[in-house]
Amino acid sequence: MSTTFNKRLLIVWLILTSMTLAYVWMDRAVDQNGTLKASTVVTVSAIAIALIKVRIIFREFMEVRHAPALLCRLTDAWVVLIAVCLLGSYFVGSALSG
Amino acid sequence: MSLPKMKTTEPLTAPDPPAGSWVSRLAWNFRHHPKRELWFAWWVMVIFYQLYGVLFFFVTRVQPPPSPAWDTPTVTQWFSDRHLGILAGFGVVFLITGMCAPMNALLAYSMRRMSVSRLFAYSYLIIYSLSAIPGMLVMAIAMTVAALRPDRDPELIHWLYDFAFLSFSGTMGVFMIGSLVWMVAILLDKNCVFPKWFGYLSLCNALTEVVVAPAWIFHRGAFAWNGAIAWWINMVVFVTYTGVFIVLLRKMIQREDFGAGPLPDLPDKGVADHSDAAEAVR
Amino acid sequence: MTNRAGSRPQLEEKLTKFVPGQPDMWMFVLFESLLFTGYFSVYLVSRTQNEELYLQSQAALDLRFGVFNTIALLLSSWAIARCVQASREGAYRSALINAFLTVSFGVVFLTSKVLEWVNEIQMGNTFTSDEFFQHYFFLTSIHCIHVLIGFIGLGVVVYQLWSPVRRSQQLVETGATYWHTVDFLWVLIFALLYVVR
Amino acid sequence: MRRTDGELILFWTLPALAIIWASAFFLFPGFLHPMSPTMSAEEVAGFYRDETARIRYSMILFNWFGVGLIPVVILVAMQVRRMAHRTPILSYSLIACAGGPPTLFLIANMFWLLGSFRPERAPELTQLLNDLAWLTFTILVAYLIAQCLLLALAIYWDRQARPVFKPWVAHFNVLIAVALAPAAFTALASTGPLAWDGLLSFWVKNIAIAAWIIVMGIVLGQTIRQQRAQDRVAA
Repeated sequence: MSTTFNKRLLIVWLILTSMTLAYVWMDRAVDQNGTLKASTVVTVSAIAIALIKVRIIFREFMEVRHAPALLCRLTDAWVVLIAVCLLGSYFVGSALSG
Repeated sequence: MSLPKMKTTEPLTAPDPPAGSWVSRLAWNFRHHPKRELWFAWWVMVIFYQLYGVLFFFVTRVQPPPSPAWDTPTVTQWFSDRHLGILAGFGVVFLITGMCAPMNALLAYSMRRMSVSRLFAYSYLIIYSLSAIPGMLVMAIAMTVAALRPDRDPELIHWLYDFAFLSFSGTMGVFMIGSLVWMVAILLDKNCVFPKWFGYLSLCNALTEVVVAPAWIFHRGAFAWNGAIAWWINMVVFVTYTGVFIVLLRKMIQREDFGAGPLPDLPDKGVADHSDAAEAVR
Repeated sequence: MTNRAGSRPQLEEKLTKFVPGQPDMWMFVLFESLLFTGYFSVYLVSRTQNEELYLQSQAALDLRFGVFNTIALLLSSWAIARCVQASREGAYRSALINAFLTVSFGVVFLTSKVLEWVNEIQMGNTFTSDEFFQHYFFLTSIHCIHVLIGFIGLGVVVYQLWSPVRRSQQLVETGATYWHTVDFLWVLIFALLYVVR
Repeated sequence: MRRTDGELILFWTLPALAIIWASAFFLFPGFLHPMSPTMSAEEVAGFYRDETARIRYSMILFNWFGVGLIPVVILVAMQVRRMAHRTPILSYSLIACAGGPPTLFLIANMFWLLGSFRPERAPELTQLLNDLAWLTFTILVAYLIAQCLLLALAIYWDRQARPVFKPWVAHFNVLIAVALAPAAFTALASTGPLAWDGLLSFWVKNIAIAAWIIVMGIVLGQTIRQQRAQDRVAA
């Protein structure tokens, strides 16, 4: 029992780490000669990847998987809420600055 | 408005409350209600926070705070716009400051009712009694002196303006340590006076006092004394925290049995809660 | 503190749904993440108002520090998750080792964080330099305070696991939940400070 | 039985304190006649230049003994503890009030001393320090009002055969609270009774404080004596 569980945790950790490493590639994807460039694609995908990681941490590490449905839904709602706030402030802010 | 809430608690020893008019019931509650001291302190707290909001936001109009980046003429203009409001409003503030005392006494009492050392109640009482001076009175004094003489050297008025807002926003330690004392008491308590989540909420409140510290450094932006982070978000947390503890203290008074053991649950709660309490006792 | 989860029979625990740790801690997790969402939103809005400045200053950050820190915290999160499972199965020795591993990875994170700060300050980027670094130092240091509080939480976990007379599974899970919160907040901070363009 | 000798010693500091306070009060040149808020910056600066010595020595005296009233208020709080209440809330409230007036008074005291430290500084600055001192001194009623009202409430709620304080003490405290209240609004007027040199904000307020100290001193003395007598009988 315990080994299967721990293997699952290891896989989760590997997924989270590889998602972190994806940032390394993404980081310089739009930059030109070391000058950083603004990019909506990078911003949105960075936030999206971070939120997917957060949800994985919720489900697996924090054991929401085994929790009552209420907590599952609440944490999912929270991820959506954070997504709405972050993307909303990014897009509204961009629209405001023209 | 006060009576339905007062009536819901069951008298422990006193004669039955009269069924008469509003006034006679209030008089009965004042004379005989077994929890009159607790309800008195609770109502003082509620009224104090109401007045506090009204005085700071509507009468004196010094909150939400103006910008620390203003130049001297704008500041003097700001004061002359609010001349009478500041003088009268802070007069009322001076009159009602003492309402903090029963409020802090009630908060200290909540710690006394817990299964923790008296240390917590007394520490909290002293810390929060102290906090009213840098957190409120110094601001009121500085504002009043600034509004007192519109013909004073504008530079001095500007200094008083900084003094007022920085003492108000930048007084952090008393509230932070006070919240942490309360938090530790709640987390250690076995009498279930407050739910544990309120202890964690106290930690959130304590952390907002960390967040306000940059107000001493910045003149503009999110971290200035009127900034989105140092003021607006903190204010939301503070209002939530205050609202929550007012409700929880009310529940505590309703559940109070003047014993030393765990506070009983409210009688009208469901079976599930009773089994929960039984489990907690076990 | 009640010992509910600890006294529950093992079998039942596997079958029924349960909230890990004190439900009260989950209130904290949700409230605190909401608070941080507020900080992040302010950061993102100010960022869009002055994009060039933020991009320029962001170039002074070293992504390697960020990645290393994230992986260190993910490792510590992994270790505390293993600790919770081990302690649930009664393998307290293994649980303790994993708790100490968590603390060590936390210390690694903290050390690397301080080194990064020193590095930035030596390059002349301080709290008062510009708006980007205001947010950078603010978010990283308020997170750091959470890490430090987390050490107190981990101390409680170790204290619980240490002696057979304590071992409240609920408190171990509560501490773990807090530590994971520190972890996922950092995941967000990392993405927002280092990667966002 | 708890020893009450210490309480008696603390109680007898009160007359000594009253004498020191009265002499400091008369020594300070700004109290008789009280300085008017209408004085110009030059007049205020001139006052601090001419009267430097008396301001300094009287305020040093106040600085030494300003907190002397705290033990007396705590004595009152201890008596409240003996009352027939279910909770210690009211004695906690009195303890919470005890530190307030001396702290505010010390702040005012420091502004006066600062003003006299360099009387040759710009008159505008001396006037500012003087304003801060007078305002803080006048509004220290903030805590005293609450203290009197809370004590009155505690006495009204002390329902037992032999109450700790007699009911008239409660009425007296309410009266003092009413007398102190107008001083909170002193900033609204620079002349007339509300001004900080006026009838209400200066004379009524300070006489009320003096009356409170004298009357409560006598009442406390009697109560402590009765308590000791009871304890002796009980022992």
